[in-house]
Amino acid sequence: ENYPTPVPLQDGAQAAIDAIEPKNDTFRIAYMPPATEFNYYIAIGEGIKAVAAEAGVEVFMLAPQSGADINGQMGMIQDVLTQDVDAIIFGTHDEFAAAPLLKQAVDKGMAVLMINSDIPNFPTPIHGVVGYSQRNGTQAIADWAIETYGDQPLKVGIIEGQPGYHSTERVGGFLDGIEGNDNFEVVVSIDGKWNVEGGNTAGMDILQSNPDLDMIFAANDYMIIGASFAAKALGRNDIVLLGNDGDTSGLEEIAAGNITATVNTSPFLMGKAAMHATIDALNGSYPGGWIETPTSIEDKDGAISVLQEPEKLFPQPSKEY
Amino acid sequence: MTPATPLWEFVDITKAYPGVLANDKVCIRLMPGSIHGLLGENGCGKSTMIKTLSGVQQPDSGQILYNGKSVTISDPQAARDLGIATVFQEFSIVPTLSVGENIFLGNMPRSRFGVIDWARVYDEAARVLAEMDVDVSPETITGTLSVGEQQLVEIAKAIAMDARMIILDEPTAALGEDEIERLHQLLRNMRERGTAILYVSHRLDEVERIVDEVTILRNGCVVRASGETKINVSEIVSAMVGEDIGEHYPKERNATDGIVLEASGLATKSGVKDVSFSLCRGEVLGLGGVLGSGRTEIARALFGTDELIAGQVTLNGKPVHFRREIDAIRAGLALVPENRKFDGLFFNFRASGNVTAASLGELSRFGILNLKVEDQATHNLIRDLEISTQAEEKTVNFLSGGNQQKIVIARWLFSASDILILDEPTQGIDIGAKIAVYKLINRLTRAGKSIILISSDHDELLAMSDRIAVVQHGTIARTVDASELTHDDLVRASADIPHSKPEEAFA
Amino acid sequence: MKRIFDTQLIGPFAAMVIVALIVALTTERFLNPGNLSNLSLQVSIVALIAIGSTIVIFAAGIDLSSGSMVALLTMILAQLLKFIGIPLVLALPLILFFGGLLGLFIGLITAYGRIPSFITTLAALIAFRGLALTFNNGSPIFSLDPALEPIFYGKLFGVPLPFFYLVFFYALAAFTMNFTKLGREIYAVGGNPAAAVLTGINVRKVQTTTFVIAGFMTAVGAILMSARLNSGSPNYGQTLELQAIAAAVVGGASLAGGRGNILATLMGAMTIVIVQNGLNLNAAPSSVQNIVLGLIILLAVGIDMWRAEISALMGRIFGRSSSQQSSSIKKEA
Amino acid sequence: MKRIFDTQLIGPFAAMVIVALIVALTTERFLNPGNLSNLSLQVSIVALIAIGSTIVIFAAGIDLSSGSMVALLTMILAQLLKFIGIPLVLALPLILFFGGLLGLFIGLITAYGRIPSFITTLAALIAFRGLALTFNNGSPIFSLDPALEPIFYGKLFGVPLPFFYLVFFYALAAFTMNFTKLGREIYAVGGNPAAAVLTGINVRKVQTTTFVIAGFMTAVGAILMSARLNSGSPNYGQTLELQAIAAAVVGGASLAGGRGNILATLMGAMTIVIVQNGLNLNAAPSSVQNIVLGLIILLAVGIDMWRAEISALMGRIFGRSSSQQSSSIKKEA
Ligand SMILES: Nc1ncnc2c1ncn2[C@@H]1O[C@H](COP(=O)(O)OP(=O)(O)OP(=O)(O)O)[C@@H](O)[C@H]1O
Ligand SMILES: Nc1ncnc2c1ncn2[C@@H]1O[C@H](COP(=O)(O)OP(=O)(O)OP(=O)(O)O)[C@@H](O)[C@H]1O
Ligand SMILES: [Mg+2]
Ligand SMILES: [Mg+2]
Repeated sequence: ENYPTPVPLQDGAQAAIDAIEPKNDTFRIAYMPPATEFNYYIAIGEGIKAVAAEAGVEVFMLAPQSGADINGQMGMIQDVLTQDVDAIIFGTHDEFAAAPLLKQAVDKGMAVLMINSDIPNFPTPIHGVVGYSQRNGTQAIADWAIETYGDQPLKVGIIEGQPGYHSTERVGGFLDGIEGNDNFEVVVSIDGKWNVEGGNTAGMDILQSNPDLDMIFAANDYMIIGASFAAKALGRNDIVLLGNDGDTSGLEEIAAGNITATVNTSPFLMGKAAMHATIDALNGSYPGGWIETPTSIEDKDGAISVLQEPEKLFPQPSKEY
Repeated sequence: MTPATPLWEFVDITKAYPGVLANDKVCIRLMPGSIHGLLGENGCGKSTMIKTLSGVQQPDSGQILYNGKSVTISDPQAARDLGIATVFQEFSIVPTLSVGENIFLGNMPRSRFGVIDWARVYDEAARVLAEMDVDVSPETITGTLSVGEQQLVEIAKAIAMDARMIILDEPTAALGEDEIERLHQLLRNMRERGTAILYVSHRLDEVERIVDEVTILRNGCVVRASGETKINVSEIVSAMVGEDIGEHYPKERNATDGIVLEASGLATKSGVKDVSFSLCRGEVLGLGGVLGSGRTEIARALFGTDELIAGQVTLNGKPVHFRREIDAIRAGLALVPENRKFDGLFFNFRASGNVTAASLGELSRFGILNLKVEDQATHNLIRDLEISTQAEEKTVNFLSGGNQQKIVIARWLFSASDILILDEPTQGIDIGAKIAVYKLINRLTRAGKSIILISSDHDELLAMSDRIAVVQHGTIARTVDASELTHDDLVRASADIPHSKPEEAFA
Repeated sequence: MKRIFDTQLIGPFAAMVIVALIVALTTERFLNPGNLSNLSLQVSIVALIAIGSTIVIFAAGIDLSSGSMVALLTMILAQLLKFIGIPLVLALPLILFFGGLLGLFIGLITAYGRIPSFITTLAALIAFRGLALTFNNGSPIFSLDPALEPIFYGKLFGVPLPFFYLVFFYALAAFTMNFTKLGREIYAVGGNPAAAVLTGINVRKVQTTTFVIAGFMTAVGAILMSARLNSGSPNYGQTLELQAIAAAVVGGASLAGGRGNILATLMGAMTIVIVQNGLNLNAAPSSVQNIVLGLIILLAVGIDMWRAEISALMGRIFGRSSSQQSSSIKKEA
Repeated sequence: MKRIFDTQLIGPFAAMVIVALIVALTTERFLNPGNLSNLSLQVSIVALIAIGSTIVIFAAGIDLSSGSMVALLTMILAQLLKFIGIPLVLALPLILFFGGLLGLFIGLITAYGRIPSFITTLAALIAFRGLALTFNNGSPIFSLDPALEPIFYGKLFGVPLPFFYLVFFYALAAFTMNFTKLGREIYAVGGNPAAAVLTGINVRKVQTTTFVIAGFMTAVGAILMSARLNSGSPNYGQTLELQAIAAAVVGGASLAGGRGNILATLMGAMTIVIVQNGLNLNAAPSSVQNIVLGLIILLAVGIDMWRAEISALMGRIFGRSSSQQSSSIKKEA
């Protein structure tokens, strides 16, 4: 199979698959991530494109540059609505803003799938959701950390993303994971704005205000990469650095020993799964529901073995492993 | 109205700025139907007084009586309501708005619902302009007019108010002889109708012609109240300066026969046509003409600012071609522009930066400035030209107009220029400073330098020039010896301009 | 009427039409009625905010604060509706009032504190975003009120409501600028503040008023933003101030102040949005959109600046001397 | 020396010291040597870029493009190092050259196209970010070169290298502004461009030069940014242009041009960074940082503007008449 069996969405959140009416003989599909600034969504897009090329369907990506530009994304969805598009694969930082527009898309007979999400109850019925469980992923890395380092007291710093669903879920998953373990003490938690620069600044600041920190968890790989430079600058080579995503550069940093571990969520594979599901939906062979894509925790050895399969990665690793 | 009661009486008006007591217990009485001159050196407090009278600022102490009753003039609108119209020294037109709007700025005719009545704005503006015999459409954007025309719009603003008192602070600084005469006629007509007029000017010849009584200020105090001075240039001058200054135009003749600069057939896109003249070593060549005749443009053409489309400039027998100002400067030319505020001074610099601005190349080696030389040279020039020594320490915005003008000229002394073009060099500066400029001209010519003097002050032009070129419509109509020309000749040359109408228009 | 629809509109109007023609040639989807009605939605927020930005520019000021102010106001609106529970009909006027109030603060500090507006609004740009972050721990607030959405998405006679807001506010602004005392005072203050003082115009009051107008129009934009996204967020409106200024500038407003036509700003905003729409319809990446927008700004101002040269060139090309003089005013530097 | 360390530095220096004292009182971690050496890291990028922004301001221009230019240059550097495989020693001078070249473009369009620098650099702000996105599908490029990091993190005699860059470039800038023909011409152009033309100064060339300097210094900042994060990204440097302008303004540079001391900008940048550091050390949320930064900008400019009033007030309070006249320049409106 091309993707795991879908789990039904919550009551009232599932749009009818048989109401989908493709207009074009060659399917025209819009991929609309929240922003182009994240490699992660580009990697998903590459997975989507790979399947599209195999299946001979037309796909195009449309997204604002900044993830904060929700108004811009809504404008783009609106522009797409007036075009003869057969399906929309979207991801958004504001599901409530997108809901009225996506409702129109569903009403027009387009297939609508959400990517990189685990929301089983999107505010308006849509056809499918593809993604990993945000909470489970980071909870797993917390479990892994307890297993690996949990035998002595640890002071933990957290670098959150900008406030929102993704940040809440990922940080929440990590906190769930360490809850009840007396050795883990979260002493500081600040915003790293999802990017390297923000992660670097945040890392600098928390290491300065808490020189005795033992571990930093960041809600994505970019921020932990940024924080790793801060740790290096302050001569803290002993600190445990944990991320989330499985971004190629994150994996390479792990392989190089600069970062300890991450949650590998295989965005490229997620994109492939989403595209397969979308084509199936247009052909009426997809039952609808949430497709949970798998995650794994990768430390140095794991990262190297993932990097040894470059065909499942985007962007490509900078060297052969 | 009995002439004995003043329309306005200003009693013991005092106004201080940080560090300066600009007006110290100044008293002035303005009678209806009388033109009252307010005179004094630069910085003696004339404009300060006028701003107080116009409600722009409040006096620190003192009393204002209107028809014998005490009033406060809280803001310019209040002044307007009391029938005061003012033409300020600083340009107070808005260049981006139309002439009509400027004339009614602050009180545009409006319909019952507060909506601006544009038809009336333009009709009434046209009426006022016609009354003043100014040939400008009220719908023109004011910024596109010449400086002189803008000044006339400024005056039209005051006329349009039909005020009972009109204050004019150096209204003629940007005007030519022709316009000045028309303005004077207009003021005489207003005087006839019983308007009180307060008049400020550094052109004492015109003061003599029009003013009925004078009040003279020095250092913020009244030194001669109304009626204490005869309306006579020398009396006024000695009262202003506090001493007798002798000859007003201390002309030295230093002209030789050696031609240093020759222009033949110059033409530019800015309206200069077929301009030819020659300039001798040590000579002062005056350019006379009416406002807008193109004297400034001739200067710009010579200096490389405006591109020549025809003609040739020859310097010491060699043809030269100035593509930019720096070429002209290197060849020994200098331009003291007509508006020192906008084109001349760097208000962010002290004297030194202003003096050396045109010679930075000579002052530096490998791009590094020799600041010692700069300081020393500035110090010497300040001493030689008797510039206020404050200029060494403070930025030049704190200096009086005369000192500022001397600093602009000092710039070209420092650059050792051989040919100086002085465009209205005495505009807006007091008689003492004027004489200092004249002496400077003598010093320069004595040293073998040549001067092109542009001036709208005919007496000054006639007295200080060796020869005079009469400029009309961008070209030189004739060049004659200054002694062969009279004031009337110049006025007549001025009157020969197509759009100007006969003077009866004012009657 | 002649006053409002004057020659200053020809350039921006021509630009808009040319851009629309080009886009229409590249994709037939552009002239689709659905897409056209979309345009009025797309342009509405930035065009409404640009009214305020333009009026501030007319008075020779600049407003960099509107983007952050949108964020702050959407958060306040969200707070009012969701956590304080104030009904919508009351919350909306309150937001308009707050917008005017924030503008008033900025205006007072600028005009009476004699601080350049670039500085005050730069400070506000930074501080307002900080203030927006103090609400709800800096997290967006979602699903504010079902009655909010129709404000943006609603239609009247099949025409989207934002179209009517545009017509209403631009008509009001054009009337104010051309036929009221305030409008002329704004131009006078922008053209020569010293002269305005001497003629008895209360320059500081006029400057302050322009910022109050800008704050108010920003509040209108913030309400539409909240309605469109049914949420408030401290991240909304980033770079919106630059888009609004770009609209004014593409419409030909001179940053030196004193002149310009408010309706040209609408055309400037339309031009920008049509280009973005065209690029979206052709699925151009956001990189291209940025590059094109940058070039449009340059071109629009360039054409305005070089009008004299261009018309001279045209004259030479088409063999007739251009008799009309440039209306651009030489500014004293 | 007296020329460089003039009275204009007293205000910004006092501000910096006062702020540092306050921060030192709130947390003992501030005076920790590690933290102090960190400050030079924190301030370095923005302070180096601010040299260019300030010099542009001295010539009465404004540069809004530096933040986006940093993004573009880090992407070009990343491309050169990672995908084209040019060695570091060659790539770095190339980046400096590109920075100067971009500045040259902006300068030429501004000066010779007679377009206000606010507009050209606004267009560049937008377009450069778009250009940055055209590289590598708009994705960041990581792990450029191991030799890159020491450029930022390296130390000499235990002092971070960025400290030396600051000393070098500020010394050079102070020398240029105070002792060279170019420096004098920049002030002259900023003070009165019309007068500068008539004194034979090539105003357009000087204006262009200021943008070349700004582009070069931005490239220096971009190299440090890349070294700091060992990567290039189209998202780097957002709002950096505003921070650089804020540093200049807090240091007392007048946006009207013509005056200011370049060293004051360093103090302005330090003041801002000390405040941010102090807030970080006290774990203040970013909302507070924004609000405080906004207030600092306002206060710094306010104090500068109201110097006359404040000294008069002080005089009255301390019973002596303030004999010193205000040195603030009355600008013609
Ligand atoms: N706004 C101001 N602030 C501080 N000082 C001022 C101000 N305006 C004028 N002064 C000073 O007050 C004094 C009187 O100036 P004022 O402009 O009244 O002179 P004036 O007689 O009009 O001179 P002029 O003939 O040059 O026009 C001068 O010393 C001047 O420098
Ligand atoms: N900014 C401008 N735009 C258009 N025309 C102008 C402008 N300034 C001046 N002119 C025109 O150029 C001519 C010269 O104007 P100006 O008043 O400067 O005369 P001028 O040459 O200085 O005269 P003068 O002989 O008094 O020195 C006039 O015809 C005037 O209308
Ligand atoms: Mg005066
Ligand atoms: Mg002239």
